Amino acid sequence: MAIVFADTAWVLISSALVLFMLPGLALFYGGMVRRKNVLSSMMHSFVVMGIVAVLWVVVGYSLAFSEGNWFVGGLDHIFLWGIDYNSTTGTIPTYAFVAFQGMFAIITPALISGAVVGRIKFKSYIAFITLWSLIVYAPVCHWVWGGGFLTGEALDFAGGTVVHITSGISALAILVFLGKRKGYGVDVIKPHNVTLTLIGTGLLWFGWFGFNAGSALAANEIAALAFITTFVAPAAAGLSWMTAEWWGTGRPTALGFATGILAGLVAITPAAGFVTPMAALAIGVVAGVVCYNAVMLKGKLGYDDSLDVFGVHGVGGTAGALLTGVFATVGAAGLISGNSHQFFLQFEGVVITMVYAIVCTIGIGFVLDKTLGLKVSVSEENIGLDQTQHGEKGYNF
Amino acid sequence: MAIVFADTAWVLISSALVLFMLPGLALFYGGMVRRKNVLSSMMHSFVVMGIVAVLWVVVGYSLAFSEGNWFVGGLDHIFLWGIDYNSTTGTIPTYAFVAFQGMFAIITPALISGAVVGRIKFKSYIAFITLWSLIVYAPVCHWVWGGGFLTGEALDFAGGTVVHITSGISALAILVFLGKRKGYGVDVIKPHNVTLTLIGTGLLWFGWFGFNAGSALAANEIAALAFITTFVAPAAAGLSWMTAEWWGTGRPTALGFATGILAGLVAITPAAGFVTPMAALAIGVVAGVVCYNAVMLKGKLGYDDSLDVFGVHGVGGTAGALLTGVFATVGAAGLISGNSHQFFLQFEGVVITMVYAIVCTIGIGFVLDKTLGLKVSVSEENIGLDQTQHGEKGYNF
Amino acid sequence: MAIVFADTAWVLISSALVLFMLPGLALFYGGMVRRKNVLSSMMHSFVVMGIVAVLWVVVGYSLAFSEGNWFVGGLDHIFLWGIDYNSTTGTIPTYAFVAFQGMFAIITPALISGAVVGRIKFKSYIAFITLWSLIVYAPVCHWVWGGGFLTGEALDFAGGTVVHITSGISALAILVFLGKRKGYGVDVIKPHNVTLTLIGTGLLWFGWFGFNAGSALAANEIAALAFITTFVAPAAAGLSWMTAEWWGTGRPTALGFATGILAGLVAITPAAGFVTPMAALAIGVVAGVVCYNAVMLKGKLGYDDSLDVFGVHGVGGTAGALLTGVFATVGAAGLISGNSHQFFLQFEGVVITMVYAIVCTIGIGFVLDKTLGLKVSVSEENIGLDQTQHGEKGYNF
Amino acid sequence: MKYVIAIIRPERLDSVTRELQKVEVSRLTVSPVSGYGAQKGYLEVYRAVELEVNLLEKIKLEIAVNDDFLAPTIEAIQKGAKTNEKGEIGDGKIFVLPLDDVVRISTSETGSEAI
Amino acid sequence: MKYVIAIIRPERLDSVTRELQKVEVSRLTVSPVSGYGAQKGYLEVYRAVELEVNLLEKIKLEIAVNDDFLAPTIEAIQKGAKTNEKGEIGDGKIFVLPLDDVVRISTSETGSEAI
Amino acid sequence: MKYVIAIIRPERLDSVTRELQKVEVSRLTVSPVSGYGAQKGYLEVYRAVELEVNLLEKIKLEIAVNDDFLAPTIEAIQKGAKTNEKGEIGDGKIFVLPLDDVVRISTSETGSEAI
Ligand SMILES: Nc1ncnc2c1ncn2[C@@H]1O[C@H](COP(=O)(O)OP(=O)(O)O)[C@@H](O)[C@H]1O
Ligand SMILES: Nc1ncnc2c1ncn2[C@@H]1O[C@H](COP(=O)(O)OP(=O)(O)O)[C@@H](O)[C@H]1O
Ligand SMILES: Nc1ncnc2c1ncn2[C@@H]1O[C@H](COP(=O)(O)OP(=O)(O)O)[C@@H](O)[C@H]1O
Repeated sequence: MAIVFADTAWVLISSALVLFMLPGLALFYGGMVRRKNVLSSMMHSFVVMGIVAVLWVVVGYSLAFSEGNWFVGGLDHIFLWGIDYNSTTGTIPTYAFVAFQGMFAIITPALISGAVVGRIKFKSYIAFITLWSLIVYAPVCHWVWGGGFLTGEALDFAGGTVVHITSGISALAILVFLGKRKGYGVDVIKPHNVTLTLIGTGLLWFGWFGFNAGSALAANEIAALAFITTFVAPAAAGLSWMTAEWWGTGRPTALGFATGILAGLVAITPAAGFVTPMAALAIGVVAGVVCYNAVMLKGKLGYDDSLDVFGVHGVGGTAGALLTGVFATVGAAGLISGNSHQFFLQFEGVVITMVYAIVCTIGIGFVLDKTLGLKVSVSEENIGLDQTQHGEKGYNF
Repeated sequence: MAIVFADTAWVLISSALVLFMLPGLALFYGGMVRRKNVLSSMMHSFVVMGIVAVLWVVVGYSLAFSEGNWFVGGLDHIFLWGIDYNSTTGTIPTYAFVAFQGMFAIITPALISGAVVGRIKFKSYIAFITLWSLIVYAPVCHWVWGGGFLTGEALDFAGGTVVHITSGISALAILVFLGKRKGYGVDVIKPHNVTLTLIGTGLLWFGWFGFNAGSALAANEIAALAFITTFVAPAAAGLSWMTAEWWGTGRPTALGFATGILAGLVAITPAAGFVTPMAALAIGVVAGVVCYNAVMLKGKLGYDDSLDVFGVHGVGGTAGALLTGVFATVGAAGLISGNSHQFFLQFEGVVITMVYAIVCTIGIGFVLDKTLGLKVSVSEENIGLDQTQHGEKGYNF
Repeated sequence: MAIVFADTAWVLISSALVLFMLPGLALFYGGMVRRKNVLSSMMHSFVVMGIVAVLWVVVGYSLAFSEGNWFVGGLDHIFLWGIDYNSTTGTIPTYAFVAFQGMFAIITPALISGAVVGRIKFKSYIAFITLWSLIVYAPVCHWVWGGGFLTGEALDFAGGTVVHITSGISALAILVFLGKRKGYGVDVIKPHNVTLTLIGTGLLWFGWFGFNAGSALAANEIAALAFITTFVAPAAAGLSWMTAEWWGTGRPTALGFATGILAGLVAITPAAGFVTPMAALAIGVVAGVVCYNAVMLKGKLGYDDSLDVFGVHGVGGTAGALLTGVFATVGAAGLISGNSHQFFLQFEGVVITMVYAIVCTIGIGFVLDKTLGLKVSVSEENIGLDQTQHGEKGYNF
Repeated sequence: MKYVIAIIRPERLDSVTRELQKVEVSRLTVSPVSGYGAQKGYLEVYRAVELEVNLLEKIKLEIAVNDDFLAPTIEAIQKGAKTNEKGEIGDGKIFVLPLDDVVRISTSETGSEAI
Repeated sequence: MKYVIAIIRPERLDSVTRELQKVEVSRLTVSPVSGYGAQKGYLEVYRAVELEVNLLEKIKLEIAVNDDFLAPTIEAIQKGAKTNEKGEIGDGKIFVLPLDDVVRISTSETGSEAI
Repeated sequence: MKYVIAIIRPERLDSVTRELQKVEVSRLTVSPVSGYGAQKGYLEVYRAVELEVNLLEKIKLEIAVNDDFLAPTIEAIQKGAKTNEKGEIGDGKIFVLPLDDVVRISTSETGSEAI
């Protein structure tokens, strides 16, 4: 089939936008840690661009998207064998599709890094990302999008389940081995530079248009729909988080507003091309409030998901996946269209993914902890990971 | 009518680019304030993304673009009623058009914030933005682009009048109630981080390609024209501002060059798709010098338009609107094509918009000042708005 | 010929992306200098946007792309004469082509600035950029892309020779006159803010998709190929640089990883649309290691190419140009396709360009040194260029 | 010789140095600091966690002076640092510490010569 | 009167100020510093050049106190600054300097009144 | 015991600490400061407003030493901080303040032990 140039342009620019989310994430997270860990935290996002991009073209794409069984793809396309510049997927060159999907494979493990800042060994982080990409991401991606057993069942427009639930829940699971940062809950750990986090939020939202609207894989009316829902939901979520916080603490913080935007982006992701803008508004409002409360709860439960990966991506992703089952009206039918079965399918997708991700992450964590060791020493943690893991400092005179 | 995919792709990416101007603006302004107000200033741009995005889909779009009278649109499309993913506007999905126009509705009030940094109450700012969007922006947008009485009269390719004149003049008007920052004119108030302002300038220029070239609403030769004029004019304006400054003070500053670029972007906005690149060069040169002098003048007149919203957007926007009436040759005829009537129409458009914006802004300001109060206390101003309005600090150890 | 809308959209967004590389470069370089030179360094990138954009539409475009002789184009299109919004080049409006090519003309001299930070007079820098654009860039661009004697001989997909070799080698040549920074090799000169450099890297990679994939000048399968190679090569180069560094010093630095990405981007530039993704992987790996060693070598040779323009762009560009001659398989044939002649042509292109750029740069440098003077005084260097050349400081209380 | 440390408001820095120039004190060292004092700050909130803090931005001046310059220096700082005639909470403080010796690095001068 | 300078770990700042509040010392000046000390840092590498450095981030507190407040102040700092019961390398140091005079800028009060 | 404060050029920091190591002074505190001095700065311009300023970037070292270490410390700083043999304007200054007491937080050692 001949490619459609407009669709190609759209998917290519969308791919670039999704890759641009990585520096966005690096800033978002990097601003929230202490100065002594800023480069380490940013590197957690950057190095994934290196590792997973290479892994993806070597084997990941094949595991996720070549024909295989219900669980995982085959090895037909390792090293991108069998694909050349004339190959097409739908209306676009296959290379464009590989690149676009590769960006998703990159951002997903990078999201996890927010939970482990300030205490994970760099080499173990690299090992973790590598294993996690192959063992968790590639199969789940295959299930939902690549022809696996959830394809055509659970609705997931742009990765609520594949990206956000897997990363959010894995962030929680890996804490079994990493525990808390020293002084967590006693000393006060403040973001060293909130302006970085705000810039990061800007980059993330910008890039997310590629993430969601690009997932239409065509420059059509569904792309436009996904675009406008990705515009409305985070706006609403930012406001609802800010309102909750204003109400609760008397202070509408910039950090809170930014986190609310992110929660809205996460929640609209599975729904983007299936719901109306007004449903997106509702999803955004819910996501802001729910994630705010999830983050509040952390304080009480006492685990140290340092930058709230679970509270935002895990909870927001789950909320989004379920609400997709409620509000879907475009090209699918959810609860409000009287299709309660879809809601059940969504629920099923969430649970299966969560269980799989938890089990695998704990398995990977266990092996790495016994071999390389996951956590730095107390003294290294005190000094900071920039100096101890990378031999450099973020800021010099 | 069927949509054109290429136009859809172009308007969608342009919409994303325009939204990206908001973090750009946040950085541009945020770098110029003092450390104690950096988050407050950035939040002025960020929170508008939340408020106006929601307002726009709920009621603003309808007021601006649904059929109405000469003054304002009707309520046919509140909550985007009557629009679904199959609706089209020109050659693109209506949802894409709504989103694109929504970005303009967002950036316009955010521009005003540069005048009021360091002394406006956050809750009053929110109230101001909300009222101003509905009372000033939506009608003026309707006049010029939505079928109101200036549609087809005053030329305004991408918002010189609708965006920059309204915001620039309103920035001046609101100062009636906000007065000066404490110590203005006595103490020296320096930008706390010029690198942020430079990054912001980069984001703004980048996004402005979407703003201007996207306003062609098609990926055609007019888009290409608007693109190249948006490339040439700011370059020329940056140079002319820098030259004026070098001449005047002996120092070509980075901040000056950046502000010159912005002045050029503002001035080319109404003209972008109507003039040749060489006319854009001329417009840029004029804008740089004129805005430089306008900003110089402020010091003499003694008002505290803190970040020169009037000097850049008000003056630059006016210069651009009038020069559009001079240089228009593509799809319209200006003075140099012997059509002096167009110049008159431009003038008329500017004056009517200015008067309307001033009157409304003063009205809104008056009401808010009497109810919520607009200005923080002296002690809060001393301490800074980050701590007093948001309960946080930009930078922590 | 009628324009293709999708191609127009793609080239326009690509042009915006390439311009966005300038703030990226400003950050990349700005983060690596000391605080006292941060604005000066960033201005080196910013001011080029002003100067070269204007030069380009006035005369540069004509010199590079209008019909001329084997050496340089004519003056038919100065002031863009003979072009209007209906003109087309290939499948896109000529204005789009002019803008896209203008972005390349801008970034090339800006790259050089990394070698001269902290010691060049601002006015001399402006003069240098102006002359260099006209004397070096425009002719070489004409040779390779504009119908000159290398057109159709040396393969250069997106500017390995035209952009990176010219700038990289000129950076070295100009050091003949600028020498070392005070204290170089004795005092330790550390990057003042590595986070800026990382953000810059993110912007550069993002923009580079426009640079390389946009160079297809159409939204087709070659664009997709260039896109995916631009995705894979820098990832591989980042990893290979990091590995070399880890091996050599025991520390995988963030700065190193970022520089590796850049080296990969440079090296893939000439090859982007000619090679497979697997060849891109190989090119990336080689580029990372080779450039790492080139930068190491600098320390031993003792010249002060402050931010390693030669080590990254000169060496990386040369490696890329030669490897294109090895790996080209798409639309051209290299060594691995048994065409050793192409390798020779690549070699020839590199050598001729290098010699020409060196000679001209030394000539320009000589004249400027004798007239305006190139280097600031020792005392100005001590105080820093921000204060002495621009009368401002990056950071204020 | 005395080592004078003054904590002032950031925005008063220029007016303080102007006053100091007038009494011919033109060498000093400046740094940004944060201060707790009579002037109270505000509750801070990070990711839904409330913190009681009240750090405000201040500027710290350090000036080594010979004894006869001490009184004029203090007066000049006060004059420059006051927000208004009667002074306001948060205008800052001046601390005077004894200073045993000074060395000028470039010339190796010491003592009051070197100040 | 004494001028107390304490170098502590950044993350202990809040607990130190909490302890100081308890003994009614509520005025102080804070700044970020870098410290070399018994606690060692690490090799740094910039663009393939290795550097031997071991600067660590610390916080510096400056507190002017009247003599009778000296002992409680030091105690409070120690209490707040220790990482754990027995203390750890890198917990920091306290320096006590003599202080000749204090001036409160807004009121022109001097001496122990002004502290 | 003395409390030595030195203001040096940023780029000389490493050479100063190297010299200090040689005389076995390996504990110190560093912070970035801005200095006015004999070395003049330049006119600054912000948004078309000219300002007369001449703040230059410097580094401040603080080193508490026992009396017998004072002379070597000063010498080492001088040696490391000089731009060249004869020294240049702007190379910096060293201030020596009396120090009453030191406490090491982790161990509660005091006095010259604790330095
Ligand atoms: N005893 C003290 N020790 C150290 N710093 C102090 C002391 N008292 C005041 N300061 C510093 O001086 C600043 C101004 O003091 P503050 O009490 O707020 O106002 P006032 O100027 O009215 O005394 C404080 O923020 C703090 O940095
Ligand atoms: N003699 C000294 N002079 C100046 N600063 C010192 C001195 N000794 C220690 N410091 C500061 O105190 C910090 C903590 O001291 P360090 O020796 O690391 O641990 P400890 O708390 O076990 O003494 C150092 O990083 C340094 O900033
Ligand atoms: N009397 C002083 N009080 C405080 N700081 C001083 C004093 N004299 C010099 N300094 C600091 O030392 C730095 C270097 O001094 P400067 O006079 O420029 O050069 P020199 O090294 O030739 O004396 C100044 O920038 C300033 O920070």
